[in-house]
Amino acid sequence: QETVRIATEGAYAPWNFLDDSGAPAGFEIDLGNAICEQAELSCEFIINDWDSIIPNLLAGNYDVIMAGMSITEERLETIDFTQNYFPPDPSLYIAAAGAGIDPSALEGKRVGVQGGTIQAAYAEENLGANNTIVSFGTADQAMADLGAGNLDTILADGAYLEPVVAASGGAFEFVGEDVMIGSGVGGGIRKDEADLKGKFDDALTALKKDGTVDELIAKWFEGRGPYFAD
Amino acid sequence: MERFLQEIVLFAPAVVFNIYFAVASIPLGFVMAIFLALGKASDNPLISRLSRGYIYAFRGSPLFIQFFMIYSLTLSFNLAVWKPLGVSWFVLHPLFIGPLVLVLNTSAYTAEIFYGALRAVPRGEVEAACAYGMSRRQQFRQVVWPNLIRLAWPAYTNEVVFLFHATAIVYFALPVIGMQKDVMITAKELFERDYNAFLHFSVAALYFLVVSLVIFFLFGLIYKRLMRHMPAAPGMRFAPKWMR
Amino acid sequence: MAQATAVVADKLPVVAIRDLHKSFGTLEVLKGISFTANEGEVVSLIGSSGSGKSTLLRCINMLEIPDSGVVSIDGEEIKLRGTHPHRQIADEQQIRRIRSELGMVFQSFNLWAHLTILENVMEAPLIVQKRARDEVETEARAMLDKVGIGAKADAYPAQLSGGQQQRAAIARALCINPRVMLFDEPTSALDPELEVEVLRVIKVLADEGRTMVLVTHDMEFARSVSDRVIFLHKGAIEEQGTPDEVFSATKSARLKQFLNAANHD
Amino acid sequence: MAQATAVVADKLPVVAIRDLHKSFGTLEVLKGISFTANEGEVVSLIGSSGSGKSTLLRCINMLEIPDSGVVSIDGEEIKLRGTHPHRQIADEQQIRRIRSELGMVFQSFNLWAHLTILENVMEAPLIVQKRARDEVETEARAMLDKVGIGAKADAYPAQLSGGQQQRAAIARALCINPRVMLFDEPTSALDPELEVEVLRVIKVLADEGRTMVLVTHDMEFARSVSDRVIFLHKGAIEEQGTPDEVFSATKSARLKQFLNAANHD
Amino acid sequence: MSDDIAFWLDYLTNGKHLTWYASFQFTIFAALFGGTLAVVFGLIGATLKNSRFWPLRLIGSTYSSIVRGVPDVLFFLFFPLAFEQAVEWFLATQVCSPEAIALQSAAWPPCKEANWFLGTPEYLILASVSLGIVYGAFATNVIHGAMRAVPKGQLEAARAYGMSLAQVMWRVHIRQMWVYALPGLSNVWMLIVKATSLLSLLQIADIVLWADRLGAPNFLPTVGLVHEDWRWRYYLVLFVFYILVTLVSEKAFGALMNRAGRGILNEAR
Ligand SMILES: Nc1ncnc2c1ncn2[C@@H]1O[C@H](COP(=O)(O)OP(=O)(O)OP(=O)(O)O)[C@@H](O)[C@H]1O
Ligand SMILES: Nc1ncnc2c1ncn2[C@@H]1O[C@H](COP(=O)(O)OP(=O)(O)OP(=O)(O)O)[C@@H](O)[C@H]1O
Ligand SMILES: [Mg+2]
Ligand SMILES: [Mg+2]
Repeated sequence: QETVRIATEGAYAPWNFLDDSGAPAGFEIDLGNAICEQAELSCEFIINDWDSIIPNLLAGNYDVIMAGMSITEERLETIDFTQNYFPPDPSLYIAAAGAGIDPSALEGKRVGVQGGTIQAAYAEENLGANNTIVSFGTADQAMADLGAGNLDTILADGAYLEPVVAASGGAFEFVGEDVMIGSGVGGGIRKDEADLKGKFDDALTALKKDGTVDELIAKWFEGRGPYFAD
Repeated sequence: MERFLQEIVLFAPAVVFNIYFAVASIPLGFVMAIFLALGKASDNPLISRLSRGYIYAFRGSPLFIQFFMIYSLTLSFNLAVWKPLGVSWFVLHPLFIGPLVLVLNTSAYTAEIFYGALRAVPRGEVEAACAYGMSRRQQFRQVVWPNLIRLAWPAYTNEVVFLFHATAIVYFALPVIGMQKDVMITAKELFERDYNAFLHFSVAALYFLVVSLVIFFLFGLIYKRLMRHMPAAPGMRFAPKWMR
Repeated sequence: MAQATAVVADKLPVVAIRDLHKSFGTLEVLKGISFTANEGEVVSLIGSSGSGKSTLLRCINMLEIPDSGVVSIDGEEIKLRGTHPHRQIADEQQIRRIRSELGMVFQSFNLWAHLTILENVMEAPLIVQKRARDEVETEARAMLDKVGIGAKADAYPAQLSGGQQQRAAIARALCINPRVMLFDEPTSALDPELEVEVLRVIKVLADEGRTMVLVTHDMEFARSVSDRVIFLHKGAIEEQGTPDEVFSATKSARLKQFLNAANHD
Repeated sequence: MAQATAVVADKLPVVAIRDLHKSFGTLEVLKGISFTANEGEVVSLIGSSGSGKSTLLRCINMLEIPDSGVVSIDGEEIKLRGTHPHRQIADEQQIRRIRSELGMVFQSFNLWAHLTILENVMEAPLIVQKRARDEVETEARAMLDKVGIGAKADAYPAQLSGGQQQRAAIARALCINPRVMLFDEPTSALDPELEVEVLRVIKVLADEGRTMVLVTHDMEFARSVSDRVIFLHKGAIEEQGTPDEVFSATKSARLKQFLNAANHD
Repeated sequence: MSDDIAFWLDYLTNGKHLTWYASFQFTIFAALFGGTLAVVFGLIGATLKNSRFWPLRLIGSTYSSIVRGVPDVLFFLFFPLAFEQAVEWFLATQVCSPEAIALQSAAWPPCKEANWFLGTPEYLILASVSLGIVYGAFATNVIHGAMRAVPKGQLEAARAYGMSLAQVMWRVHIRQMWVYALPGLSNVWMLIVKATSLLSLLQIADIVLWADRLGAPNFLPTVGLVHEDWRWRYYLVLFVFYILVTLVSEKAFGALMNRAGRGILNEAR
């Protein structure tokens, strides 16, 4: 049985995180295991920092990235993606409750993003001129700074932020409009690995069909889905 | 070759950040080090213990950890202290907290250098000053300090170069604001784009080397001046004794 | 000893030491030393290596704090406080004033390496005595001429030979116009010719009537220059008197042995 | 000089030096020195500081390579090749053999700091001469007893006083049973009593008839121990002869002045 | 009260924390292996620098000055990547067919077959090697300096007694050299220990990475204990850990120094 190494960040709950036993867990870990079962591969998860996750894929230190990575034109230039396993999802702004932040008229604010994400690129382009864009290594670090009041707002994946806001007991709230960027989340694969991409795509198609993907989405993202049921 | 030249131009704005970090922390670190060194050598056990402990802690732990720790520690005071004072944006800015941590760090290393030099000041010369009735202050100003700075200068030069090298990890530990990127982050991002390690890293290395050489040259000039009373000034040695 | 003091009773005791004790750790180096040096008198300390001569000299200007005992300069007692081992100088003002009355010439010269010879000589008058620069400079140059190294005024100590450095150190001590000169082995480790030069300078000073206490290994010299010679043995005064008494009418067996060795073969 | 050699023509020249020149950079330190030391003879080199005495001594066993000139030990010329400033030892084997015939005692002793006194003395016989350990140890201990520091055999050099170190250095040199002993200022910087001890040891060696070349500042000693005295001045031999000739019937004005200084006042 | 203790005990021994504790092994391995290599490289470098043959001397001094002229982080990141690429390039010349190269669309490696998988163990070894190379340059200087610190008289005495050059070298020079080199080597060791904090930059899940993950604020009960930003507490533990290592190392070197310095020490001071 072929061994496939899957890289994940491990700091982006509920997509992927390190659970109390220190092992990777989360939606993508469950999904990855399901894919591998379906495609009869043996899988192994590797933790890698977000900002070097693509270079290390290229360097061949693992074969697939499943790290809540949105499919974008820019990334498609360097790597391939499987079909998405999470539909296009709006990015959202959050801020401390009652801070009165209005994202449609942001000026002179400190906007936190995770470096190297689609939100970072978006913020740099659309907000960079009038605001300070602060990029962090992980989304959790950005949240820490927001919690400590060092940021006015954070722009990140809705699917990442929703549980946080829900769990924060009113400390954080969503502000402003949703921002649509990206074409859903998929698994990143090197371009020369057409074989592997095929296997993953086939497995995903099957898993979408039998409802596994929706099931997992429902399990990890409360109240989301179903997306892939006919 | 052309690639190489383009690359050099590309890095030029980045190196300004490294130079800024070094320049912002050297003077304060120097002054603080003098007090710490004197503190360590002090007869007062409390002052001596405190200085000793400080020097030990900051020399005994990695700068990388110091950055992380001090940043998150400062962050945890944000709501309670910095925010109400209205200095939050400033205190947590990498361009402030970077030099702050570097000062804390380099002052410990430099203090150890100065302390070593202090103990190496010829006892006889100090005794002579004492025997001629100089006060403590006069002794320090007229005899101890001129000796100390000369003894410490080569090692201090090394420390400055290594402080400059230490600026390379500032942005590995602190958030990056906008386009404010130093040489290392620039090299790393470029590398992550085209995977050409040899080109990007060697340009970064070249910048560090060149600035290091400039520092050696400038400090060497000062050293020559300091040592003009010696018939044959001993050459500057790149002595690794106190390096980070 | 009381006798010796009586002989010169018409002169004032400039340096007076009473029952001085000093230990380093468990090693008792000075075991109760008393002596006086009167105005214009030259007192030589002799004795074998380790007998405590340098330590005694350094106690006079409190570079070493004695464990017990009293040092008086010009009738004024140097104030100390606390008890051994925490004894320390009580009055910073006083000791600085007294020290500037005592010109010390160190065995290893201890010239300030970062200053020129002239600056070395001018340093204490300017910084400690706060005299006017012009006046000090004139005097310093005169002093350098006197010891025969006027031409070297602008050289740094490292550029001078041993004998020249020694003479610069003497000039430095002289320039504060001290009541007393303290010399620690002013001629050791010099070659015979340099030795002669330095000795000549010291003799001139002696003839001028300056009070001096000096430590020396050179018996010939001690004999010819001193008014009084003190032989130290294991931290105590074994014998003292005029040079003739000490060298020709030696009483102590230990001193006899020492002098024999000094005139070896 | 030819005369001096003729006087002792019945003895073999053990050390023969011909027209030795040596410069450091632009400073010419030795300007054509020739002399011989015959079997059993004690030759003293005297002269003021910087006259080149130490350099001459160091040229004998090629610690300094002379610019030109010949050194022969026991009739065998030490082979050098190349010309100044690239002159170097031609035959490593030969020089090592010859060096183990020359026992050098350095001015600053240069005992090996990482070895005990006994190990210091045994090192060269064991390593260079490759003699048996038992035999060497017996001899080394005997040698240490002879110079009076048998009790210090297991101490490290840093634990010894200056005089004791000096004697250990002599024991070390003696233990290779050299044809010639070379001493550089064996008594400088020692106090008079220690000096006497060391001089006593050297005299014993002289009486045993060992060939010796020694540098000294001590005229008394040179006079009493030497068969021949050589006065060096600015890198050249100014005068030489028996001690009586040199000290009592001094010819050179320069030497007279030097001796005057040495017997100062 | 006892509930509290039980709770914290439980928290501090959960799998995540145990993994953190276990990750200290990477740090210790990198320090020990890197340190050993540094001494080896240092001895080689010093020998080159002392060589009579100038090209070797040049290599020795170039190595020690270039490597020291560049920040350790830079070299630390560069070396493993460069080494990997070099190996892959070499493999490529052996195994890649021209078609495969033409097919390759990614920037690197030249072809799929030439790819070299690197996991944590390989990175750990490469990281140690780069520590060895970087600090070997420092050790080179220390050892070279120590060789020169041995008093000339000690060597002259050995020569004067007829020892051969090799005997002088081994019997006197090297033996005394250690005493002068030890303080410097102790410094280099401390530098290496501190440099091990950089392992996470090479994607090794080391103590720093775990401290960051453990300390990061957590909002979701599914992920584990919900807590705010605790990072500085975790970093404080590392801060103290490194200080303790330094303390122990200093003691150890002190003891070593006392042994090596018997006899020489008083003079060396
Ligand atoms: N700072 C010190 N700490 C410990 N012991 C000391 C110190 N200074 C001097 N001694 C010891 O005190 C003794 C007397 O020393 P001192 O220098 O007074 O001797 P000395 O008579 O001047 O001898 P010398 O003629 O060799 O200069 C010696 O045994 C010396 O080792
Ligand atoms: N390695 C060297 N490099 C340059 N100059 C040297 C060196 N060794 C000696 N000299 C110079 O050579 C001259 C003679 O030195 P040497 O040591 O032979 O004198 P000396 O007669 O032994 O004097 P002393 O009695 O002071 O020991 C001195 O002027 C000295 O400065
Ligand atoms: Mg003394
Ligand atoms: Mg000499």
